[in-house]
Amino acid sequence: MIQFNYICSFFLIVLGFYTIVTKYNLVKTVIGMSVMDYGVNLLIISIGYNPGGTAPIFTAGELTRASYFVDPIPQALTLTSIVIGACVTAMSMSLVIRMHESYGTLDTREIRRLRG
Amino acid sequence: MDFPFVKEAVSKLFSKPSCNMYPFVESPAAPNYRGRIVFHPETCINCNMCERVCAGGAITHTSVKNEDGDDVVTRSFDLGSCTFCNTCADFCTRHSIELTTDYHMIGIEEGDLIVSGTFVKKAIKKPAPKPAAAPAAAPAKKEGAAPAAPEAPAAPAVQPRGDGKPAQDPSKCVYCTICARKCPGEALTVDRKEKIWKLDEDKCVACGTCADVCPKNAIVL
Amino acid sequence: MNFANMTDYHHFPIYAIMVLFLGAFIIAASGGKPSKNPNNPAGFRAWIALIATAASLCFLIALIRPVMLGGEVIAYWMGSRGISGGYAIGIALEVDALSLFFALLIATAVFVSAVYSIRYMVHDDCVPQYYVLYCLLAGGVLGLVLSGDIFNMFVMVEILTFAAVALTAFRTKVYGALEAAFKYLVVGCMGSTAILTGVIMLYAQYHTLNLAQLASLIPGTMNNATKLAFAFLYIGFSTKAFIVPFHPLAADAHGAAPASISVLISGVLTKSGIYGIMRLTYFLFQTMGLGRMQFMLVFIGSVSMFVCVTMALAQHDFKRLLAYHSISQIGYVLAAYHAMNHTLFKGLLFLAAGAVLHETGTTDLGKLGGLSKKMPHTTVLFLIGAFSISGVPPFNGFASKWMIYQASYQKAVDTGNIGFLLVTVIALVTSTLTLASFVKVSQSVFFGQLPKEYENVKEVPFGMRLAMGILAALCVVTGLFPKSVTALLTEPAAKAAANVGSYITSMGFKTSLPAVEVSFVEAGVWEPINWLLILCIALLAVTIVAVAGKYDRVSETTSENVETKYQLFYGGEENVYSQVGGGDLFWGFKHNWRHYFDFMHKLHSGVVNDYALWAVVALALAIVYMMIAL
Amino acid sequence: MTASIFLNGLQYLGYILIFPGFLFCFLCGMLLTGIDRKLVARMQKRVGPPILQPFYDFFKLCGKETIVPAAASRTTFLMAPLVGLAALVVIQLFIPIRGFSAFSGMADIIVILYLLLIPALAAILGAAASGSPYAGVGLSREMVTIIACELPLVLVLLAIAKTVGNAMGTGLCFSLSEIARYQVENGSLITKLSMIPAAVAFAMVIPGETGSHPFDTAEAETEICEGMHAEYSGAPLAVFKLSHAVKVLTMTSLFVALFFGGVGTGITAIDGVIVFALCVVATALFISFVHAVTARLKIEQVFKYYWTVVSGLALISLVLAWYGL
Amino acid sequence: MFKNLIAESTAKSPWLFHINSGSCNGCDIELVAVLTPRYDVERLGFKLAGSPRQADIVVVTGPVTKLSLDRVLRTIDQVPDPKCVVTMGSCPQSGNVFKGSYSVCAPLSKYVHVDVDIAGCAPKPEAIIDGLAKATEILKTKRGQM
Repeated sequence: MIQFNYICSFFLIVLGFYTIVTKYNLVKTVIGMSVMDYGVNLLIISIGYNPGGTAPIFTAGELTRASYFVDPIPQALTLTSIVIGACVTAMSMSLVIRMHESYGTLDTREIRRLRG
Repeated sequence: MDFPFVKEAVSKLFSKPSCNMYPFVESPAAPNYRGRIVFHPETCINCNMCERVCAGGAITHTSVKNEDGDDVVTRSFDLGSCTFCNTCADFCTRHSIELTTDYHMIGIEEGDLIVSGTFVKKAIKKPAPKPAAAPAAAPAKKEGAAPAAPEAPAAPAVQPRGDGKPAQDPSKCVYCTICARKCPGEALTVDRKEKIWKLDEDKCVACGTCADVCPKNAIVL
Repeated sequence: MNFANMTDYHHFPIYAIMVLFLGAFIIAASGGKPSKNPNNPAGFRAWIALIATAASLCFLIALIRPVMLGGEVIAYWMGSRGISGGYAIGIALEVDALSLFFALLIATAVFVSAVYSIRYMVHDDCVPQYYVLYCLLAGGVLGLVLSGDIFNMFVMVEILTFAAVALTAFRTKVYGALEAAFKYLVVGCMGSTAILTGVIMLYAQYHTLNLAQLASLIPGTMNNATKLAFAFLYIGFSTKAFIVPFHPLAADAHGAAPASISVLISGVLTKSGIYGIMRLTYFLFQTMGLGRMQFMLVFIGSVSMFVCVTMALAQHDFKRLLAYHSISQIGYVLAAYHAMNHTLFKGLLFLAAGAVLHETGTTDLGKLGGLSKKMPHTTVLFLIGAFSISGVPPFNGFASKWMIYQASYQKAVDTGNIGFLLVTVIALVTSTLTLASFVKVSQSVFFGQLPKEYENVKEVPFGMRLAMGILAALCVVTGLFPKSVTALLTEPAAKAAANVGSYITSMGFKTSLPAVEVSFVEAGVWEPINWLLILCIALLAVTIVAVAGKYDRVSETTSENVETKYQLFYGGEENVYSQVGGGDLFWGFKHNWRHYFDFMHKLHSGVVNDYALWAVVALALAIVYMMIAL
Repeated sequence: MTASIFLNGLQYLGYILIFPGFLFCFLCGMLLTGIDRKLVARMQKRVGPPILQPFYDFFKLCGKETIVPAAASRTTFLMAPLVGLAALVVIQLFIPIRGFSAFSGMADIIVILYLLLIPALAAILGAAASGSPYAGVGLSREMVTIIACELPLVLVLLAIAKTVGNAMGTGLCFSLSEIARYQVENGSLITKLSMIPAAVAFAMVIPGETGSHPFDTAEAETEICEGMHAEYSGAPLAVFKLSHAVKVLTMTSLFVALFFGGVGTGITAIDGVIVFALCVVATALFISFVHAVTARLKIEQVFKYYWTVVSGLALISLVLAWYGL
Repeated sequence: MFKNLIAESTAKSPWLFHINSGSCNGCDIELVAVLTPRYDVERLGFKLAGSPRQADIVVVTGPVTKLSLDRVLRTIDQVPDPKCVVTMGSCPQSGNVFKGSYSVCAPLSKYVHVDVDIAGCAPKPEAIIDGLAKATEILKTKRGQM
């Protein structure tokens, strides 16, 4: 059933892209970015998943050739990615708040002083 | 794109230039060209008609009394203010002004462009013993029909005054006021209603214009 | 490897990175209270940042001898955890000539910009925080280029994107700063996500994140997933390099950011993207068919060159114009090794723009003018930068562009591919257009009439001039000694880029890739020193004659009205302000291209959704190209 | 040893100052402009100025007062003409005269392409430094003219590089001295089919590069007061006039060197005369004649003309060269 | 010797700058006529310059209207030395038929030193050539004195 994970993550990423491209509200854009991030996180976690594997927590003595566990590296990567995603969301939300203060709107079609 | 001048340019390259090589070769002006003014002071009667008709205000005169009490008149033409329209020459009854074909009119020093002439205008004596110098000189200078006008129509009805100033023949005069309008010195006053013809002798310069213009030849000099 | 000695140069790469992060930490820990000194509101924190960047630069310079000249590849395993069972377990720094080349550029730009910042940022508040972000940005980029681990590259990309976005929005009062930062954040985030996706796809295939190991594993095991990964990585790094179609972000970000940060965005951030793309094409995916890939890069480069230079011609703002030029030059960088010169002259130009902004408070080309009388040094420095970027002979831009023309035409002839010929032509024409737009800038900003409100403008402080002077001197020197510079820096970097085998083996992995011999064939000749010598003799001769012949006969004036005499001639009018400049200076050119310009203007709509759409489309196209062509 | 270095130095100094350098440029350039002015006058059915007229103009201007406007940036304003002139003279040094080149092997055609920008750039900067709005308009037009000329010039030079490279078997040849040597050995390039459109295109570029009719929009004295030179007077203006003269010489001799490099006898002195005669012919045809038969174009027409007609010709030549014709 | 050369050259290459200070265009047409193939003053080295900075001889036509006076004087000031001011036609010398008008400031000689007056309304091209030749001589003298 791991394919379902891949399809889901693909769907999430595309949904994120779709939201960013088509929604003209800044908050929705930020949501789209988060959704896209979650899709990638799901993809990473799924890649490291081994059906039936245990958690990769061992002491040095327990680690043998026969140990069967999920790949720990993607989990570490996901952790990093989640942290980064949270930072990005926080940052973009703070920018959105400041933009709403100075532009008085959240419509991207009106926030286009820089163009050409 | 087309270049209509290609043929032109090539053919001109090998033909003689059409330049007027002026400073090296003299280049006479056209016969009727109106250039530098020549003034003949000896015929001038100081009627100032030229000054009145000059559009550019180029003609001026100064007069100084000499010891005999005569006026020494200097008439000057400022070429730098002249439009070379020839009106002064046209209006000059004595033909003292002439526009020549000379076009070399370059002023560097002050006065280079001033054409002037000086003549003596005899003071008017009340009982005039003889005609004024200027009208007398005129026929001698000008050989032609022009001076004939003042002399020919002298009618017996009224005697000439002898000092060159006009006298009216009331029998012929119709008080049309042409003479008054044409008088350069504004010496004549004519009233059509009252039938008055009056001459201010102090203003009259004895130019003869009135006699020239009179349609009825009612003025004698 | 012996790590007993702490001054062993093998430690230097990590020192170079850590010193910057440490600087960021100390500045952040010292609190945000501004100092009382009006000339340096950040107080000692500015000096910390300066020392950190200088130290980092010194560490990297010390590496020139072993890496550039000795040809060594430094492999540094964090915590001495190296390879176990044929797999890289630890996190590695790998410094070969290519990495060091970029690292040196970055460290130089960062150092110069730090020197500049001290006096430049006096008008701002929250300057201590500025230095925190500054050091983070510098450390992030340096970490990216020195890293030997692809996931670390991603982390560093995120750090630098984050710092760069924050710095872009740093002057929140500046027109459009928030907007620019947000656009950059959205598209940059999409790029980072693409990088992460690419990384994870590679990991899923090869179960390693080490660059060298990936390089040794990928050849021969090419499949669609690898191609997909490459497409994702390529798009991710091109958002960092701002190449077409991501150039509007660069224009926005450069225009809004403080000039010292524009230098970093242009000279450092874009280089990180370029570095990423180079690493990918030449290292990981070399066996995918280098020719096709090069063709794609060169194509994108040419499009970037031309589109951005024409966009620059239409700009009304000094910094936006420079931003578009920056990307236009990145096009050259993609096509060949133009990177070093790009960092130098672009940095110089942005610093000059910053100097103008610092003194006058605007960068609008239509409002400025005649500053050369008030700011002569800045003008000279700007002109050096402008000549360099337009490739006027004795300066460095010419040397590298000249190599580009030779190389691309040689390539066209060798491969018989007429596309490369087109590249040569586009590159040459673009260079003239670049010159045109810098003529526009010099006419609009530095020459012409001085507006009334700038009567009291002064020359910028010495610190800022010093920073510009360093870059200008480097521009001149690298232009005059192109062969030495090539031998010292560029050639090792180029060789290292092509020579994957030794990179892999020095990391302790096995590879079947043969060592590639890179040779530089020059079809033409160019000896700048001799040329300059002749020019100098000629100029000297002319000048002597001129001076002896009282060339400047000002003393002989006989006019009473000296004032009116030395006024400008306006058809006799009084001296009114009448400056010819601004965006429409090259009407004759733009009129013929008006449909193109109208189209481009509509295309660059400024709506963030459109830019995101471009990113998605670019990703889709990249995937399609990879699947079909490779 | 020291003596030979000294002599070598003296020889090079002589090159720079006398033969292909300053004195030669000064005399020949001025003479060419004089001939040009005379010929144009004759084609317009005028007598025209004496052939030595440019010399008179030059010396007269040298004796005039130099006015540096108060609004101008003094150093740039005064140095710009000198830099432009020096750069032009240096280009002249690189152009071979039938195999003889004072500084052979120091530059190739791409360098020449860029060096040709320097005099124009110097003029532009000087104009910008003068602060005059007329100069502003003039420099904008000059820049557009440069952009316009650049594309055909690039295409022509690439075609030459390919043609010579094909013939020499190296595939490519950028070096000027190599091109000259090839022509001396194998006859002029004009004899090749692919080079004929290139020569025509290059000839069309000459009036644009030298800023003569009908492409003199940048210096349109009747509309924008001499454009770039609006504020120049006295000796700096004289130097600009001289630069223009030298540029005529440079462009025509480059044309001769690139397309008629095989003409000559092998004796440098005689070849110099022959080359100069060819330069005169080129000037007469491409500058004087064109001047006489055309009227000034608008700047956007200049651009269009160069990027369509002339570039088209150059492109044909490049395609022909590509297929080895 | 060099000084001599410059003085000689000055006489052989005088460049004109033409100012129209409200002229009726009669004189302007004649001045242009002087440049046509018929008279071709270029054979004497004359040339119309586009900017006063390059001129030796300033030719003023027109009655120097009040609005143009300032401009004329400024332009004449901006001509580098040695220079020569030539008035052409009657208007700038006296005002001609416009004399006495509230809007006419002629003669020009009230404001600047005028070297040569060319009389005529409009002057014949030959007269212009004469006048310019005189102006050239004056230029040469001035050059010699500098």
